[in-house]
Amino acid sequence: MALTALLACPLVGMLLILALPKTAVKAIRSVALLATGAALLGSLQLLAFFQPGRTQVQFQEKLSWIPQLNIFYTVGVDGISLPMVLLTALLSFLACIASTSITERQKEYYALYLLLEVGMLGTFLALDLFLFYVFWEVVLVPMYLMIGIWGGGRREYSAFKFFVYTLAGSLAMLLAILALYLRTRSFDMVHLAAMGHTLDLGFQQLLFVAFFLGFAIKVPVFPFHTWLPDAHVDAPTPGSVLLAGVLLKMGGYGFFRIAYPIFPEGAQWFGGTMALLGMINIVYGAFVAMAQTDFKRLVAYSSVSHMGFVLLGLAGLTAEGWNGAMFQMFSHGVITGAMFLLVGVLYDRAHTRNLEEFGGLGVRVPVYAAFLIFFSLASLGLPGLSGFVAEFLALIGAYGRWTWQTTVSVLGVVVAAAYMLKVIRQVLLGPLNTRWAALPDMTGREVISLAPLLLVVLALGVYPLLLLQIQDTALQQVIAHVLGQPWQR
Amino acid sequence: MDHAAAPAVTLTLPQLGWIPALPLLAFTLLLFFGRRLGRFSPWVAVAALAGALGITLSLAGTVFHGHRVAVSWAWLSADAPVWSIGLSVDGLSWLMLFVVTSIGTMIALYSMGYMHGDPRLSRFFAYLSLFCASMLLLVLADHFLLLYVGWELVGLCSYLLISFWFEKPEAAAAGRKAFITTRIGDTGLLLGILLLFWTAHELHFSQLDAVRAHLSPGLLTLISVLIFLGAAGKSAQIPLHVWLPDAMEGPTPVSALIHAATMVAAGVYLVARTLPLFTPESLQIVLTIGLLTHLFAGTVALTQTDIKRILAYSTLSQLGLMMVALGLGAAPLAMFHLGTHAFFKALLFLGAGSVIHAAHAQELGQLGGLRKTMPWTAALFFIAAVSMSGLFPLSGFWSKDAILLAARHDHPWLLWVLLGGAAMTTAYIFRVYLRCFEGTAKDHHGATPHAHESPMIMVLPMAMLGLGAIGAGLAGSPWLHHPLFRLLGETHVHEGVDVPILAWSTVAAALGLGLAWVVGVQQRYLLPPALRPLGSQLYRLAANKYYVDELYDRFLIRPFLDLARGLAGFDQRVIDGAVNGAGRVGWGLGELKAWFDQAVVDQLVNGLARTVRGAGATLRWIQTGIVQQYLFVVVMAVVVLSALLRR
Amino acid sequence: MPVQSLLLLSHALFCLGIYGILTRRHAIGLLLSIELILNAAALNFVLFSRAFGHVQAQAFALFIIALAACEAVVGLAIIIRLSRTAKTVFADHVDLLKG
Amino acid sequence: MSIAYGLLAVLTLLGAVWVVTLRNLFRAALSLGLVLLGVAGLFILLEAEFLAFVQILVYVGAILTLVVFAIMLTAKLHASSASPASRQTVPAAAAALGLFLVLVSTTNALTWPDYPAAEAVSLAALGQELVKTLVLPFEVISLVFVAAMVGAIAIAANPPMKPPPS
Repeated sequence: MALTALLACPLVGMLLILALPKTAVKAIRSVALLATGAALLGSLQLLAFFQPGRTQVQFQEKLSWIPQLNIFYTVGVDGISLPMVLLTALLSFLACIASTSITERQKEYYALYLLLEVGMLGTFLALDLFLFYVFWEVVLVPMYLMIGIWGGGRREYSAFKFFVYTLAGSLAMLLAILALYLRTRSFDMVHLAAMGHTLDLGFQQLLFVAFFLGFAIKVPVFPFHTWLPDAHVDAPTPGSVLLAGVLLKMGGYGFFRIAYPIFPEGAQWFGGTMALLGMINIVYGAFVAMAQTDFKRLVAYSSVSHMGFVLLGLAGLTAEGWNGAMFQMFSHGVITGAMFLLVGVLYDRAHTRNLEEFGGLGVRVPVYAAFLIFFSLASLGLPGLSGFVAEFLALIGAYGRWTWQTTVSVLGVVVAAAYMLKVIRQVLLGPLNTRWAALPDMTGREVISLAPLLLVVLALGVYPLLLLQIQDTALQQVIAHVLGQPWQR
Repeated sequence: MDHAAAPAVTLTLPQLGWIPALPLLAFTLLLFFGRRLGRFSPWVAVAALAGALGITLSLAGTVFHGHRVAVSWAWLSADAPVWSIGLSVDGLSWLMLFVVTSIGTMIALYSMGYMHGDPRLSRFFAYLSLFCASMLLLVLADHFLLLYVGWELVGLCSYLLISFWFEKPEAAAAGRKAFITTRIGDTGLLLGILLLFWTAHELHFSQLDAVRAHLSPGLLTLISVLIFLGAAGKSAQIPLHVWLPDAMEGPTPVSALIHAATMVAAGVYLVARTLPLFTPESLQIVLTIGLLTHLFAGTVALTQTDIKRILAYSTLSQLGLMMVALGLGAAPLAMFHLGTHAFFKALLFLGAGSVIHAAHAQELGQLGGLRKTMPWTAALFFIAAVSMSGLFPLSGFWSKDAILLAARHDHPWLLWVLLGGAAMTTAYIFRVYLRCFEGTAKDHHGATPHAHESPMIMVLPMAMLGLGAIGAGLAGSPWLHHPLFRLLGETHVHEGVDVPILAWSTVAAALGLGLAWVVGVQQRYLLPPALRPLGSQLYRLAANKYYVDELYDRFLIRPFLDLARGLAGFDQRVIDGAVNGAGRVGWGLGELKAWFDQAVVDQLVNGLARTVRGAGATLRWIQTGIVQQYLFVVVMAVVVLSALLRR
Repeated sequence: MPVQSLLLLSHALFCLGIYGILTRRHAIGLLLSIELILNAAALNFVLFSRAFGHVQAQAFALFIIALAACEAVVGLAIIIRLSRTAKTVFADHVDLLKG
Repeated sequence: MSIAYGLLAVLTLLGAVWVVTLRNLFRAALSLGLVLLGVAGLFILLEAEFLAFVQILVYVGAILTLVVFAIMLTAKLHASSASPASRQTVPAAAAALGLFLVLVSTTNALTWPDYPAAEAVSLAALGQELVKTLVLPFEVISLVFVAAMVGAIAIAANPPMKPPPS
């Protein structure tokens, strides 16, 4: 029942908030904090009882839901989903702390926020394709409303774009799920994976591409990425954090959990395209980020670039590559989440995100400067911080199979340094722009919402086995399966 | 080639971790409690570095007996041995350890005086400690990956320290330039690591001999050239040298420690460390690049007027010389020169820093006659200059002459080229010395009259380095039977002083000295009038650093930025507008303008609507907001689907 | 064959309801059409209950009637609210979803 | 018997057509009453008398009355502007017809047991079923009912809630 309880935390919180009067903002906020905090504790509890060496799914629960269609409420975690669950719970909690910048319609906001967390957690916990799809779609609506109601700029446009884009993707996925069901009469992911090799190649290719569309839009993969900068720029800070930190990972997770295990031959057939797209993502995203002047847009494009490493690592089909891709999902979630929080901190004070208007803030706000430098360095892949481990593993894993794509991707690392240092220089260095002479430094609350992320990035960079040993067994098993060895669950 | 022979014993010693851990601890302390520590914060850094020096010295006995000290742990994978990393000390890394910790301690002491009164004092020492920790990690690494970690971290510290006075836009720009330029080289190293992993499945330095045995020469050449690219970036070899002169924007102690003695020498260390992977072809490349840099930087140094820049180009030139030694396959010679160079070049920088500290000027035109007011500095600078010129029997002589010997042995023509380089070296360094310390004090800009000798806390470390600049070379001299080369595992050494080489290099130095006096100080024309226009053209070329920066700006940086901007525009217009094509036709021109930016998605939906509705309908039709029309689509879909799926 | 013909009738009711939903512009007209659809469903349930002797089918017909009542109540409340705030009762005047 | 079926069917169909086509909403509502009565009649013929009574009570008695009230309450709004013509009649008709054809062709292909095959369902059995097997749905429906009532009152209450900030 551990997982259901985990899902129930935010759900109960949401119901409580709905029951509260909307003027009781403080109570609403504490309930939200308590609910996300409880979910975080719950996920840490999972981590404590998780046995890394086992190949089986752990904490599994299976209840019949719609027996006529063979649909079950199946949840469980293994080494692939546990890091994502941890990431979701952590970021949800911290972004909830950072939600004080929301000053209107708090009741609706926090209720939707908790619903969003339910959806995200559910997506990572579900082991039944139908349930997965339901949670996948549950995520969509609160995020749409968050951008549309609490966003800024062209928020309606961005929210609509986000919605239509992702909906189009999930439509392809839904059709694929139905086709898969009609062929196999099952929604059980584990069962489907076990019979993956028995599906004929043409069918696998078709469905892999359909799932790819669904996941690629979420990741997002070039050329489906244009919703991302708009959505990020116009979303409120906590929305951006979750969007970049968790929602993008749902796409990547889908590859690990569904597309690769169920369509092994299709995945291998598509590998070249994956590697190529990963390369394009890395280099193209980095170049486009380089040219941005809006801080948030820059970070958004850097996400495009960094998620390319996930694709590249996946395409490599080696233990290193997959570990790197998975590690990148976690590490990028933490780093980019922190970057968006930092952008939010600055925006709350300066009410602009135009990099060219800043300058010399390093003197004025030393604590902020320290955090910004730290996370920028993490983002550009400095060794000793988690981003490096992920990128290195992904590159080394993909190099053997996709040599020239990987070689070109290494370029992205240089460009990443260029644009991140550009941010540091334009915001912190140089002579102080007198316009910001009275800018206050970070408050305690903001430090609290960022410090845990800093610790995580540092710990994973110094001792990556913390995360690697959780995910390694499961990943190795999936790779072995994709490459042809029988499924062992 | 003659790499360190396999050590007799490998001892496991967890205390090894303390060498980088001590400065790291100091960094953490200073970062969090720096403000509270205030004036005492330098002592934390000094104590940590001295502690690291102490541990290093305590290892000396073991290492000189040919043993290896190591400790290792699993890092990227719990079970795959290739991913277990560790620290290890053999002769090569012990030498580097000694250089880094001893010079680091001296420079930290010196900085206490130099940085006195700076509002970010503790931050400076924090960065300095982090640098030392990273550098020591780099040196101690027994695995390519760990070396890469240290490699990038020293780059970061270099960035932080160059742009330490970040209010100056030049400092901020220089830091960024240094980081990005070296990172371009680092990608080479990274690719080399990737290639090595995939071909040999081995990344430990101790296994490189075995790797060499089972890889094809072509592959080895490729890997080693890639690794050399990384080394060239860090050691500022042509064509990646542009960052080092700009890096002089940082505080002078930083220039001394990072950009003269230790970090820039890391490239030399890396090549020496991975020498088993280098084939004759790739050594030829190393030799060529090193020689080019040696001569190129030497000529530029002759024409500059900023003392720190001259020293920077001199560093480039000397690093080129070390690369030449490596290109000859003589890693111990390169490391020997690295060691002596670290002492005299650090001393030169500290001397220059002392001058800047006292006179607040660093242009040759504004300096002069400082010997009277700053006797100690002048004397120490002189020692270092002599040592660098390679005059018998100071440190520089032994290391440079060893290289000359090796050059004569392999390629006789190289000897003459290097002698020419040595003459240049003497010429530019004495040009600095003579114009700074001799002659008369300048008045305009009121530069020097109120200059004064630096405080003891600065002079003392300089004096210690001066001892090194005089005597460090003895470690590799035949008088003491080459203890250094034995440490590095080199057994075939030249016995006794080679008199012809001694004579020739003295002649070269004398020639350089004369040149410095006649042209550098007296500013007389030596060339016959017919050749003068050509001469001044060449001079202008060198004074403008051969326009390399301008070329890079024109042909690399601007195209790069244009590409970035172009791709961003492409993203906005083409990708974001790609799906628009179909829908755009149906729109009036006014609407087109209004929707230009937000075109993609709407028009995508538009295209869909058009196919449903036929040509006459507009895009808006599907987004009318009228539920009934949405519903209509749903019903149609149900009808069509159920008709299709009917069994 | 009463089963077959009554099925035809309920199909016809259902499709007429659909037609009404698609064409009616008055919100109350929409509600009326929905009632048609619900009745078609209820008719089917009762028919099958009779044909197979199944108890639960009738129970569900009962539920449908109950839900129809709920739906009508809420729907009408919304319409009245709408007529006050938006000053319209025509479904196509309410196009806040318009993009 | 089949005559009764036929009459009721024609009555129901006619009413249904009126419901969706009549311009005048009030008449359309009355036609709905016709349909409801016709369906109630069919229920009786199908030996589901209880349901027929419920149908008449709830539908005709309550819902229809409510609808008529609503029409009258909003009357001045649609009286002022001429009742607009239906929209997209042709595509809608095509869609509805298509759906009808699909449904018919699907059910035509099925075979049915002889009618009436089983005993009619007794009211007692229905009651038993409601409080035993279906007790949970039954209670849920009740809850929904209450919620709908509360909601309806909240929505329609005076003074109106503040409009959302735009």
